[in-house]
Amino acid sequence: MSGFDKVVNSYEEALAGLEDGMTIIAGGFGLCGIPENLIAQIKRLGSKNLTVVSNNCGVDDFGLGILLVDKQIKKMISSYVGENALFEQQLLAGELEVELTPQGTLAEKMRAGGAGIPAFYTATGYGTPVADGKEVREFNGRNYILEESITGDFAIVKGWKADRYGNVVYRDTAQNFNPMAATAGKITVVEVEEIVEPGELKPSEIHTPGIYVDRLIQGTFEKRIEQRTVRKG
Amino acid sequence: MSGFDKVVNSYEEALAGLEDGMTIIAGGFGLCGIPENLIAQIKRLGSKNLTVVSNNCGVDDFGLGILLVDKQIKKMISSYVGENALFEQQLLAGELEVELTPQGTLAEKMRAGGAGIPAFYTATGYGTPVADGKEVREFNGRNYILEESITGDFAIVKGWKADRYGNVVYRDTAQNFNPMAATAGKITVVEVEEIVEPGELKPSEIHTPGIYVDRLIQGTFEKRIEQRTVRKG
Amino acid sequence: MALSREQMAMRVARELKDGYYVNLGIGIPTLVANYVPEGMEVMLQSENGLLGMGTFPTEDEVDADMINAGKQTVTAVTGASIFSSAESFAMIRGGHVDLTVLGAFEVDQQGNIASWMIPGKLIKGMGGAMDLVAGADNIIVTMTHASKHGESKLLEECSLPLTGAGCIKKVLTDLAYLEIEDGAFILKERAPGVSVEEIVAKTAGKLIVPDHVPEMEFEPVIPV
Amino acid sequence: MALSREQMAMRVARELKDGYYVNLGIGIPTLVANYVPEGMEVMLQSENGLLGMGTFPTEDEVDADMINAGKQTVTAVTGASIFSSAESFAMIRGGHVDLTVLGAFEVDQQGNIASWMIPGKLIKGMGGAMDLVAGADNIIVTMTHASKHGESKLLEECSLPLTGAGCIKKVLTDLAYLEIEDGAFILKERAPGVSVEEIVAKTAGKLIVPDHVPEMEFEPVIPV
Repeated sequence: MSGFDKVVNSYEEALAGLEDGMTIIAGGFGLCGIPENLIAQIKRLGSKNLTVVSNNCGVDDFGLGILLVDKQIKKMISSYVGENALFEQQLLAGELEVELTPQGTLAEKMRAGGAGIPAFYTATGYGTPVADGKEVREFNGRNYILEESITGDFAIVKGWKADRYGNVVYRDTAQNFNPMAATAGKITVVEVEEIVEPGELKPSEIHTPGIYVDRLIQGTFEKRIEQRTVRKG
Repeated sequence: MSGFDKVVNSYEEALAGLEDGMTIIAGGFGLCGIPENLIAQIKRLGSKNLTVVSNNCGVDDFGLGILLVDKQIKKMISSYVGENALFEQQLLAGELEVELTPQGTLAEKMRAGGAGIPAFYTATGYGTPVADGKEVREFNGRNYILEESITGDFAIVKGWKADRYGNVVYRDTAQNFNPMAATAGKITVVEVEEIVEPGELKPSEIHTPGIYVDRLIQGTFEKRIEQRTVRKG
Repeated sequence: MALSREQMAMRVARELKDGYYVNLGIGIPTLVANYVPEGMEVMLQSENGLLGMGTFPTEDEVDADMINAGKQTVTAVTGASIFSSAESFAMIRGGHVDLTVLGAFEVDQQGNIASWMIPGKLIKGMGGAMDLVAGADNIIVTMTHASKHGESKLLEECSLPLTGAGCIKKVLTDLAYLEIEDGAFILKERAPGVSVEEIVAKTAGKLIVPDHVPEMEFEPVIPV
Repeated sequence: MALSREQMAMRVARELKDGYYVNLGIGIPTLVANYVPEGMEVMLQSENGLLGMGTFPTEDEVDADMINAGKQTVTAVTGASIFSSAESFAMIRGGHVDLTVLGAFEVDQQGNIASWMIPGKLIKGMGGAMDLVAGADNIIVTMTHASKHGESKLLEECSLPLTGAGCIKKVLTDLAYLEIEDGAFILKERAPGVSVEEIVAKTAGKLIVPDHVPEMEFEPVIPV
């Protein structure tokens, strides 16, 4: 196969090189579109002192939440603690460092990290605790704060389909933070539901071009639902 | 039809409100993916003192180049003068103000303009004439310059297909600057080859969501080729 | 009498216009979707990357990959688009959303809003709220006028950590609809049966009371 | 003897590795695509938004919507992706492209490059060149060693407006392959039959000449 074949055959291989103290950028929003098998592999590896950049931290027993149990995470960069009791508990107990970051700023920090933009100005958070210690600057009569970009040693991403070259498409709102995470890792690992041959995905419909992807693996997913809400049919 | 129907039926209507002295952001790269009928309409309108933001300025007799003939353009913000003789001539004669901007910086300035980011740092242009008068700042031991975003009174965009709600897809490399231009206009006008009904485009495959689009029109296109290059079949 | 949650949603719905792209926060704002007037269409933006949020799914339609910003399973309407979080907040931050409705703990006469943190008590995180209040021009805050203990939530100066500074111009409480201008709340409408005196008593911030304060109406504003 | 354009392309091709994403500028760099060794695959990035640029089309395949950064009609290879200019330069600026090959007017011993403007004479615009040299870590500049009038293009300090500062580490000319380190050109290889003396004579910038300067090789480096 060609030098562009990104497929690896085991989760060990997918996360080879992951070490204590590294920064991991994770796609997903709540439990939707999370790289659940890669997270499970981090738990198996038992890596410690991790910094994890992700909008949420899963729930107590699923998603990134499972890394809290053995205190593998030293620091979270997230927008929402939400309904994760262990997260809130470790946070209040001072066992977990948390950098709360507005959701849009977090998404843009990841994108900027992948795009070689070290910092940008945003009105988001101006005049709030988020602005503490950050430069304030006026443009066209409005105040903005300077936010720096984020990159990680690893990015872990959940896609729907990918070809062997690492061209990825996401399914519905499981897209969320995944495309930006994919750009921001020194090593970007993508797990998908289906791997197809190059040429099967239309070039203009690819969400994440293979250039961002270092390793690709096909997994099976539980896809747990956090708030199952239905109407009568 | 619904309040989201963006379709207008004439090019007069498409550019209603365009006035002398306005800033127009245009999609397209070379002659590929340019809003050729909207440009022709600007020529018909005879608007003067325009600032035009576009990677190129067409050729002498096609694309934005046709607006140079009657000196409708006061200022161009572009990355490439290239093979447009009239452009180069008016520039050297001081009749046309030109702000030469690196291609990637130009794309990012448009994106930032549409995304509410007033400015960002980039290494592109550091130490070059592009950096003149711009702030230099060091991040992680490297020097970057501050670039401000661009927005326009109008954005003119060429798509392939769009639904009546203004959800647009682009065809192949005719995408180029169009998606960013679409976000950066106070009034964004899109012309496409085909208008379809809402629901015909898959939600995850839409390049430009309708929220950015104010007016939509179906046109017919010459699609002139600048450098027809072939191999023997 | 104080408005019910449904009445609050109905009153907010009167601010909708045909063709509006709207972001509705969790709680009362979500209910606004139930009161879109007939003959009017609005498109709901969910900040996790969905423009054109539909109803909740039927049992058969439930799909783990289709959720809203509250992590609830949802559907998409015909003509919806789905995109990344970066694109979603480009829309929000770039001011492309026509109306944002969200809840708050406190609002003050400078247009400051606090909605995400009660020190020592509650750390939820700000989610997308800071982006929403910074990016939108047209924001309506919905909340009760006073706490259960009778403490006003319309203050001279917010006591809690801010979500945004100087960005709120419209507040709908269970007692009144108010606008914020030049460092003061302006009483525009009162809930039916609620006296101006009660509103004055329950507003800690500077309040301007016009000579005539009409009672609130709830009928849908039908587009012509 | 000075290298032909084809030989220059062949020498650059020796720097390719299997699985490389490569951006080739106009002119000699474009020719590199013709010398990708057998058994090796590289993917060409065209900065107008195409990753996986293929050959020129046949007459039948010509499509106005498929062009490269030189505005020539092209095709896409199997497994290509197509995207916006913002995405394309996110790749470039973010350092995701493995190798960039481009031409220049001048390079100096500090790694500065001038390639886009000759004041009073030629204003082409920088196109994507400034982004490419700022974003890439691995850049090869290809140009003739000296002008037609015999003036060196490897200078102590560029005389023309810069495209990028301190970003060039590798230069291939028709006479030599050089690397730039600590403010000097290091002569690594010479064109077959070209003497060290000639290179020294035609290099205006500081040049370090090792004891042994091997002749250039052109055979493809086949991946093992």
